Amino acid sequence: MTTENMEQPKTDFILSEEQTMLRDTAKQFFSEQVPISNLRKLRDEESADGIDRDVWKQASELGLAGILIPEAYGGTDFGITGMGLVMEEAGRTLAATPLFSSSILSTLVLLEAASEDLKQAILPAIAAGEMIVAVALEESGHHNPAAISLSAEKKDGGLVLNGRKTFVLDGHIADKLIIVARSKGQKGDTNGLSLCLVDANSDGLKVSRSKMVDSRNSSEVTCENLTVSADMIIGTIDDGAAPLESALDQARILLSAEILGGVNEVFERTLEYLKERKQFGVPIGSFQALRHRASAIFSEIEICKAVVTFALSQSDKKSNQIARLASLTKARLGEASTLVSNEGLQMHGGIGMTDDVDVGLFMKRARVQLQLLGDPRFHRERYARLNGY
Amino acid sequence: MTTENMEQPKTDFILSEEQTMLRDTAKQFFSEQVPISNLRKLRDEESADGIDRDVWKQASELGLAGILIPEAYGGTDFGITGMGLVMEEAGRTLAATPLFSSSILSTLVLLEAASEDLKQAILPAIAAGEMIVAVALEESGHHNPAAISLSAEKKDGGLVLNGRKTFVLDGHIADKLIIVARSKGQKGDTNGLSLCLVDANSDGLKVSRSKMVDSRNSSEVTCENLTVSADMIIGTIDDGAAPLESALDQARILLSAEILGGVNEVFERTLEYLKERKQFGVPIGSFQALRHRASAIFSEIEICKAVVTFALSQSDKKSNQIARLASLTKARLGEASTLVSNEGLQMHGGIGMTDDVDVGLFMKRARVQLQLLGDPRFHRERYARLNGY
Amino acid sequence: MSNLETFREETRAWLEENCPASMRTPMPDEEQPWGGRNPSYPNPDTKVWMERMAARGWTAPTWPTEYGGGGLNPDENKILLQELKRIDARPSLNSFGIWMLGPALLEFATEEQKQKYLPPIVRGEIRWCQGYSEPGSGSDLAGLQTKAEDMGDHYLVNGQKVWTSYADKADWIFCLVRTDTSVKHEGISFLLIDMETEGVDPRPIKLISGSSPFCETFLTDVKVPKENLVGELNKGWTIAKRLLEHERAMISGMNMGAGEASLGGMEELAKEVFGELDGMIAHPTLRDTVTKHKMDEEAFNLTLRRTGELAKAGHGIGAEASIFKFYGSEMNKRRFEILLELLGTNALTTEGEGHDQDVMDISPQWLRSKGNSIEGGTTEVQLNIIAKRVLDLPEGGQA
Amino acid sequence: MSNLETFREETRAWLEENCPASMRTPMPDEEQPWGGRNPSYPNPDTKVWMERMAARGWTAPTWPTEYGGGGLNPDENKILLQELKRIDARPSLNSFGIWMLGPALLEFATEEQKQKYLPPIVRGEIRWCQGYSEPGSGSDLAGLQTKAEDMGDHYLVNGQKVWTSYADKADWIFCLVRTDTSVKHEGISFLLIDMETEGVDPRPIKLISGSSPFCETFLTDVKVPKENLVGELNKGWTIAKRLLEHERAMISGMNMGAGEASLGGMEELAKEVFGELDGMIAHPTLRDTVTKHKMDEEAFNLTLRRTGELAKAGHGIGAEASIFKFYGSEMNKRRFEILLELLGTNALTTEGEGHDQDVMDISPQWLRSKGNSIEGGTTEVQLNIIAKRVLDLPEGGQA
Repeated sequence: MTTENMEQPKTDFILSEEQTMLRDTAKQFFSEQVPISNLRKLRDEESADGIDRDVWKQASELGLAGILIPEAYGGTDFGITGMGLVMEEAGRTLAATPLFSSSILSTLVLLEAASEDLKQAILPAIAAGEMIVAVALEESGHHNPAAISLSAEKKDGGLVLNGRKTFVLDGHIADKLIIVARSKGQKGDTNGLSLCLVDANSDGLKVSRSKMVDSRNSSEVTCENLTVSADMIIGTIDDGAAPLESALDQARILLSAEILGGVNEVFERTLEYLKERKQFGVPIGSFQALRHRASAIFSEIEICKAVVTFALSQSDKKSNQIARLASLTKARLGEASTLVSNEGLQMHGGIGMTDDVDVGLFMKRARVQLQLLGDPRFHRERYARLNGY
Repeated sequence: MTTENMEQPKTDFILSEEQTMLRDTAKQFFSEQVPISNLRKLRDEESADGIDRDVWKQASELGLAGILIPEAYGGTDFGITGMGLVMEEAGRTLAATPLFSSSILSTLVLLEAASEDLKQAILPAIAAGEMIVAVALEESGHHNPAAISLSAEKKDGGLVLNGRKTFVLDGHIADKLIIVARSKGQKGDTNGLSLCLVDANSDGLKVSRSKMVDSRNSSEVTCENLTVSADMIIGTIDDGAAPLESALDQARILLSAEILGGVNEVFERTLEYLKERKQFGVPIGSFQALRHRASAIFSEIEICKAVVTFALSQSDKKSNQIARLASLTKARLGEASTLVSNEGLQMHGGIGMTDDVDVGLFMKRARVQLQLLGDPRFHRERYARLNGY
Repeated sequence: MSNLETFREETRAWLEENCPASMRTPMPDEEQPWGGRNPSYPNPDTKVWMERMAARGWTAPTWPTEYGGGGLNPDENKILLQELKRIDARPSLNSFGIWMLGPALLEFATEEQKQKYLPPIVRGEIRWCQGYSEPGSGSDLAGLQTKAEDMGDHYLVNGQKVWTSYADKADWIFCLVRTDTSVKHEGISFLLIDMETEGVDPRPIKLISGSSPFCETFLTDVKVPKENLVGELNKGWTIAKRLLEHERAMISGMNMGAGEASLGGMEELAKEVFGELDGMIAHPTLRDTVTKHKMDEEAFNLTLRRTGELAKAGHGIGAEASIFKFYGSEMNKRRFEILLELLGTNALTTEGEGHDQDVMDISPQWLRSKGNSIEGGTTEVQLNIIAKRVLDLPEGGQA
Repeated sequence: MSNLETFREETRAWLEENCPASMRTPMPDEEQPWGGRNPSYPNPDTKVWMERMAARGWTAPTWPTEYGGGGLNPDENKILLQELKRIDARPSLNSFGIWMLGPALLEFATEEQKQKYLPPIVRGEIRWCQGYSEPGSGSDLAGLQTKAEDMGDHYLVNGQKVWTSYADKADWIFCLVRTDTSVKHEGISFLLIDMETEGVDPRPIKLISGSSPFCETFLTDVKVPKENLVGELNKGWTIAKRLLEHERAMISGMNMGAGEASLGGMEELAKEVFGELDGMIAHPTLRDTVTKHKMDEEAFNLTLRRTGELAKAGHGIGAEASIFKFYGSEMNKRRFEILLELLGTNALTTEGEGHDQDVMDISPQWLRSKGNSIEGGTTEVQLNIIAKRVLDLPEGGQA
């Protein structure tokens, strides 16, 4: 893979040659090195890490961990669309890696707001896959950045954190955490947040692993008088909400690309099954009721492809519509993946209910993705608000 | 038809013999005397009344106009279930009569709250079909009794009305109107309403006919210093909300019975069409996609039958659940009739789009019924509130 | 005093005396009274209660006394059920033998077979499982391929059954087997097989929701005595259809309302998670979603009641079970989707410090609910049945 | 200066001079420029504008000049359209001849036919209508029964067409007729018929939404010269299929956004009816419904754009038109359902004192929208096409 900057596509929907190459590389990597059996193995062997460190090393060597990171910080700088293509392929094999937590969410926060010193200290290590950084954001079962209440008291130019976080993706294997804390105002205020970078082994920090239904990992994080020095604040104190929101929007779009990968995979597998499985002497895909449902699903997927592709390309173009598009995309893909995984399972019939068949794993992953960074209801409300109605 | 009191059914769902006879009588009357061609004629000839007075006379002679009215006031007293059976049959032929406006809505308001004198003065005339009474309730495009603001100032023990009403069913042919006015509190308050009985030719009252998409009639009503004497107040001043709401609930259930009649009729006609119409050499009802949709619709109709029948029988039993059940029923039937008329029309294909075929008339009627006395959204909210969540 | 009143008094007195106190408490899963050759009784009262009830034939109250049943008429049976409910008595015996096989034997078996099989069922001595589905059959149940060859004095059975609930714990299996390969429905027979016979190998199936009572059951050169055939040779489909209707009705009534019980109801849950506004769920669009579902539930329950009354009055429409199965399973799936939405990521956590076990128990139930519209005849099969039997729509379209 | 820049400058100058001022204003329905033998010009500028454009061949800008067209290449055509849009010019000619028949003639007709029929189309002298559907055919278009018998020197046509738009105003009709009854698709021919021929009788159809441009057209012993056959005998289905794809694409792009324009957009309407709360629609559940629809619209528009770009780059999937037709028409139906819900009984009023005409105009449009998923191939037909052509699902199932 080249480390040159990728040429921007001439249109909003068509990939450049280099993007196509990147996608092919990613497809080959995930299908060969991180097939679904990889996730099953991590699950069944109750892996302590919940990820395969060898796989992550290989991915990083391919440059995948640094796609969003500029060359100056050791990244491959293929942009949001490039990362979207990788995520789509990762979604097809349910690859459990720190790609989203570290190389997307944390990286975007750092890129949005970190000082030059911090960027130089952290980004090259992320790009090399040598450091895993996780973002500790949520405090309840529902995504809601404005509702953050983990308290950050000002002291000696830095902050002292007290409170609890939940659903911290890959928190238990993170070398560093970015903790989103409230240093001003109160729960419900959009502003008044600070972004704090802390070492995993800091005094006053407790990280406890959780397991999720998709066999991936998150953590509960507790801060008790956790001291953050001034130079470990990403951006300026109290002003973390804006860069956080910008990072979240790009992450929502990239997550949607991963969802699209899963949606495509489930639909393709279901289509195969409809052609192969016979009942009453004919393939079940010849029954009109199933044909019509499959056609409607396919139409929905075509719409999803357009939405994701456009949102990715607009992100690369730094469009001022990214927030709206992120909500459109995340809501749409959440609804589509619910539809496709439910229909995929029903069309598979009894065999789809067994753990041996992968369609159930996709359903579980889809449900976690649905909640992550806001479910469709959250994003419909946000889309309406951003549109002024 | 007998004028004896109808025996209550022993169960909540099974008709007594007398109820079955009443239904058969109604079925015969509407199918023979008021077929759909009757509505078409009223429409195409631009009837000034918008109803067929001969038909109404016959219906009244059969006792249909007085079904809710006790024998003491000249009615046939067959109860809510009896009236529900009649409405269901009326719904099947889209019969345009003052049955709902006068013999249901106005009658129920009078029964709930009127003085003995008023009852004796009005109910026998309604039961005989000699007087048409209409309720003037709505003030906007959406049903909302609490939002009533037509003002009623107290004067000499009576009221002086000023304001405007819309969507007054059969207002232009009514001999008397029951005007729901606000004598206390303000728009948005549930209480503080008064029910005023006024002559159609009162000074200060202006009634102007409107036409609706279902080819039935409503009116715009304006009151300008319209004086209502104390003895023309139904119930007591300021206390009209409770009897009104009770009357509305029973009316909502009876309207749902009419909707059910339309739903049944459209579905049966569609089923016939699916069996007759051939495409690609076979009846279109043999295509699985249509079969499945028809089966799902049928299941929904079975549910509607249970809901309507139960709500009717509970009304007769004066259950304290009527408000909840009215909202359940009106919401459910509104949703079902939307589904069935849309699917019925789509399954009829191009011919369903022509005015020659009746399915479009049912769709138009269903839409007016949907809005009348609250659409599904209104009733879902109300159901939740009544259930305490 | 009428006979029925006497019966009620006597029953009440007998139950008062004979139902152990611990059998009047909520039943943990592991104390389910399945009986069988190798029963498990973590609570010894379970055994006592079963044996006392069985002695009166009340584990199968309406079966004839000559086969060990209670011989109760419908009115008496109703009273027994009421009295059991009055004291919150646990079931005395869970049994596919009583629920499914027994009625079929009473209708289709020889006198000898009835004498042999029914009494041990009533006494909970033999635990049965059902061998209908096969990996290749699914919705097309009659396409089953498990073959029983006539070897003169016995049948030689080869094939594979799937979705055999508790096959790994059952003593016997009632099976549909193919005895004629030249025809479809008319080539199926109904066979009883002892699970201890050589060549019978049940293996538990892991579901997407976790471990399950379901098994795959492999049948390899299994020798089955010819007297184990129920009904006529090649007439097994008639028995199967009867059993399927029964199963459908049973499934549609199951699972309703489960899951949220421990959480206090969907509407309470919504208030807890999102707070209240004037006593109402503070999240207006989720409130609407919850309300739609509550309306669905109330309407569906009314439909069940209506159908019950109509059936009693002899006005069945013939495919009620399919409507209930279709609507009930789809509704139950929606219910868990809403519960998951209400609980967010908390319900998606399977292990985690500070997480409530009741909440974490929801996701396996959500996954399990996906099977509701597949097992016991898929939603698609139910819709086909309604179209054919009730709507009388023509078949054979291919577009 | 490049050729294209020159072209743009010249075009702009010519339009500036030749497009009458009244042709740059919004067009009332009655001033639609349909041309034809008996044209209607309530505004005489309509005729001037059409004739000036026709003289340059710009009523059919990309057709070859030898048939009266403009002979423009795609780049020039794009510039012309941009310049027309720049001055808000009205269309100079509405014509099924240009939109549908012309492209078919250019591909399938003889040189003589092209010379005869194309120039009058360009000049707006002959108005065409389409005779495809029949009362018995519907979704099964190839099942058409209108028969054209070979009488030696002419065809004798008997049958009935339906949904022939503007047949009562058209001069000629292009028709599918059956010329061989022994086969289905291979027995259809493409015939041109002068509407003034004896035996042609168009009758307008009244729709549920009111009067309509549609007609039933009865054809009784209509004599049609043999030279009016386009393409080979019995090969008309090939032409028909081409035209249908074209029609599907046209319909899916139509009607979008109509209806609410006069009311200021669904979201504004919702604010107006239910008020605002912090600048948002004050009714939270209806707001959610409106939002879902707005998301649908934005997502669908992005899909149209994507498909356009892919098509240009040669990556078509082959059934885009069916997806658009399916999704677009279902979405449009939902749109009107939401508008009706927002407006309540006001939109259901058709005549009434104090009622706003714009609001009363919604219900006919709502009713008309129900036809979107029927005309131009039903939603069911589109889903069949996607299943067959894109998903490659097998056919022939009968369960």
